[in-house]
Amino acid sequence: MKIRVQNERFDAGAEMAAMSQGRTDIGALASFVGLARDLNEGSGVQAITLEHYPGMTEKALAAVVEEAAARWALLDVTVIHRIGRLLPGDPIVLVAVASLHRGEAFAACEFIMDYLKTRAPFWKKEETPAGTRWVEARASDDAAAARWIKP
Amino acid sequence: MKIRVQNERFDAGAEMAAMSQGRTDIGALASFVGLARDLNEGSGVQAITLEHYPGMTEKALAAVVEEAAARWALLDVTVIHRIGRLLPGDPIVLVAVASLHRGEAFAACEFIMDYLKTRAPFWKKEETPAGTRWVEARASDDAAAARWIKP
Amino acid sequence: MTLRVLYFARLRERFGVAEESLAFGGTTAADLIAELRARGGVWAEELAAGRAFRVAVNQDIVAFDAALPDGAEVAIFPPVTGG
Amino acid sequence: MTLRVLYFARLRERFGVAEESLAFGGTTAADLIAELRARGGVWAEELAAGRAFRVAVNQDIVAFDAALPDGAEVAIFPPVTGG
Repeated sequence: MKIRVQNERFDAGAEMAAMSQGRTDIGALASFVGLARDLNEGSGVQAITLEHYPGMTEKALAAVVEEAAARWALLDVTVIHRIGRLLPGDPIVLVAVASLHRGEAFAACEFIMDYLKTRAPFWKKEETPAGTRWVEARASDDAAAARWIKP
Repeated sequence: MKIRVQNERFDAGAEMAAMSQGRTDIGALASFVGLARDLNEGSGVQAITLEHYPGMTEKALAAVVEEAAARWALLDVTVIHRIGRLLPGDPIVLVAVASLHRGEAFAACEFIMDYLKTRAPFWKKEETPAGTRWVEARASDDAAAARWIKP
Repeated sequence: MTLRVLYFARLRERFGVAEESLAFGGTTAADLIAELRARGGVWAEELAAGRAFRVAVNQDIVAFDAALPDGAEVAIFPPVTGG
Repeated sequence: MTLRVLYFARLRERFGVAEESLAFGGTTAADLIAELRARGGVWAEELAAGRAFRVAVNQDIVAFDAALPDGAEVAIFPPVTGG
């Protein structure tokens, strides 16, 4: 398991390759990369700045990964989230999950993203032609996370 | 859209990087890599050989990708499937989907894998200590594909 | 009519043939299967009712009641196992 | 008791403070919020009932009725928007 919060760009391909390197037991590797877009809520975005809560961020990400590992049989997980100022096209977040079978890898990867989106203390500020603005939380993200609540 | 059937190893990271290279409109990149495992159905696997139906394979993969593009708003899709003899740890298949938002990217990526598993004419033969054997189709793969049938 | 018939994977191996040209007097995929089954031996065994196999006509999987056009490329193969 | 109180993102900017040490006579997170709200101005505005914000105690998000231990690190911030 690898969890990182960093300013530096990451190489999603290298991270995924490192997870399967030297192993022959992984059957499925699902991954997600979230990227900064040049458009959000109908206006151009020139850059975003990600603020976080040092200490809690790592703790919250570890808790999300632990919960995924308790739900599905996972062989390895990598989560990398960037902070600081990013430009459109820059990768923001990587979640990669290795498992025996694809069903578990897909489910755990999407679960980690949905929980990260609602539980990890990151905040995005956008630079637009009309000035800077804090991104508002989306009800659709709460709904996505709520799908995983067990009855 | 890129669809390839090839003997050669692919570089999942390079393929994903190529999809987002020079673009600033992609918000989500979901991917799946299927790898050859050293164990299947309780016995060791020394190698697998993938046979396919040249011509129909490409046609079936294109049809699956087209169906995904009709269901979700996709910005780009890459599907690469290898044929020939592979060793445990070798990547077999890559499906990568770029979209605006993560929900569509995850859904389309999993849909393409589920349909590929039941519709694309590939067959796996395993080399085990007890000899070679053709892999049997799994009912769980049919069930996974059936989830996507619209009412 | 004349058909080009292809076999893949386990069926190709068991039949010992990858491809053949066939003069066909029937109409549907089911007729073709019945004709092949009548060859007996591994043909009767692998294509028996209840065995899982698929038929593609001109590279599209079809139902067994599909009519076969003259000159069609017909492929018979086990359920697929790629990915 | 003494609390270390942190503010993030929009709240940090609007309050003009990232962190403060606070002598606190109340018991729960809700008591703390009421005390901060009583400062008026942007405090009353941003922490008004119905505004969306979260409270974490020692780096875990808590419900507003959670008791605050002495010396706690309490953080108040908007709903998160990472990923």
